[in-house]
Amino acid sequence: MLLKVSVKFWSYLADHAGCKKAEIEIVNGATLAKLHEAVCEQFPKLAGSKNSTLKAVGLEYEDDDFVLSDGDEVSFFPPVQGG
Amino acid sequence: MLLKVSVKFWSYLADHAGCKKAEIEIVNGATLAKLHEAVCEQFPKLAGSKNSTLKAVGLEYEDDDFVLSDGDEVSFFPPVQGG
Amino acid sequence: MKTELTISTDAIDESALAKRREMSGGMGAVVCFLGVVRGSEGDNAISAIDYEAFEPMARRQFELLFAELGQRWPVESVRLVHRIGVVPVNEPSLWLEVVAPHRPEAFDACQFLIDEMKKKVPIWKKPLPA
Amino acid sequence: MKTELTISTDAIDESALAKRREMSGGMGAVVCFLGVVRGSEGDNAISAIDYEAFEPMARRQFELLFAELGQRWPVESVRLVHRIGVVPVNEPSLWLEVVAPHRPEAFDACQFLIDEMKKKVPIWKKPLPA
Repeated sequence: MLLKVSVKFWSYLADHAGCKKAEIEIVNGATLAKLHEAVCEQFPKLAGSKNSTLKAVGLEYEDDDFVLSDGDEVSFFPPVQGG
Repeated sequence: MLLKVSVKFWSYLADHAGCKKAEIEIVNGATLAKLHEAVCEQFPKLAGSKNSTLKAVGLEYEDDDFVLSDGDEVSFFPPVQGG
Repeated sequence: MKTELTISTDAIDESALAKRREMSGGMGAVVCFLGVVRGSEGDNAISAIDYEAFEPMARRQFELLFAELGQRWPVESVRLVHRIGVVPVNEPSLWLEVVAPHRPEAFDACQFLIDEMKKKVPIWKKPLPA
Repeated sequence: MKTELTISTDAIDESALAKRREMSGGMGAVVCFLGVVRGSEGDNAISAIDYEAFEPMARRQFELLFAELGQRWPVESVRLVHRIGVVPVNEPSLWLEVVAPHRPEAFDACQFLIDEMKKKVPIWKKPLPA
């Protein structure tokens, strides 16, 4: 069985991905780390900034071991720079 | 020979002294410490706050070993409380 | 603790914000911070910074920081305005005010909020060349 | 470094002060502090504080502190207003602004100035009962 999640790219990650949002299908039980790997395979230019990429699900930061659910709205973004 | 100096009292030291300003005569070569003692003899109610009293000559803080000159304008005041 | 958060493309109106301040009789300290766009980024002259925000998450993260601040310090109010979109050089992108009983907690809380914001609130800068 | 010092019985006009701010393109941080008269001193309710200043010496001591501040931090401007005479509860007695390239020095310089002022500038408070 597959999960469907959406991934939004912010700031220069959108430039690197070439889009602002992608719909990704991934195996049931997949973690955020697993999703990140899958996304970097699909958008190879994102691999270079993989270690500095921050990840959120909905409006909350989540760790690599977060287990995804169907319909999750994931965001990938570079270090923040407000102020 | 005697020096003449003026001493101004600020904040509650003026209340304790009962006046805002005194003219004091003191021996030539006297230090600020010596003046402070003389002033406390003349205005005994100032003795209680002697240790916390700050002393300036003109617009500058000076130490107890400062040697006075004729005409010096000395100020005695309690710890400051601006802000 | 009262909080007020504004994320907007409008220019920051410092005087209007100051006039709307409310503080009770027990409050003795107000610390304000303005972050202003500088004329250069690294070695390059710029004309403005274009701020992008993931706004719902930015709001959520600000609210979490306000809650943490309110638990750590006896602050009466926090108001924060972050301008987004194109902010020209010499204009403020951030205005922040903390009202507290005494000076130390007002300064500490204000600096805490800026430090944490710069780690957690999803806003990004794109410098626009001069 | 530009400095501006006002010691006056007039109420502090924050908006007017903000409007007169000048800062060059290299400046990125403004920290303002307002010290406001609280409704109590110790356990006693008060209506106001009557501030007394030895004004020429206060000016001299502020100038010395400004000079020290300018040597320690790359600050572009410091403006300070101390209201004296009777300042009612909930009104500011002190307004202080530091403009600097970056945030850390702006906060450090501002706090330095307040700390040192409270040790060296000859101004005294007399609380007036409520």
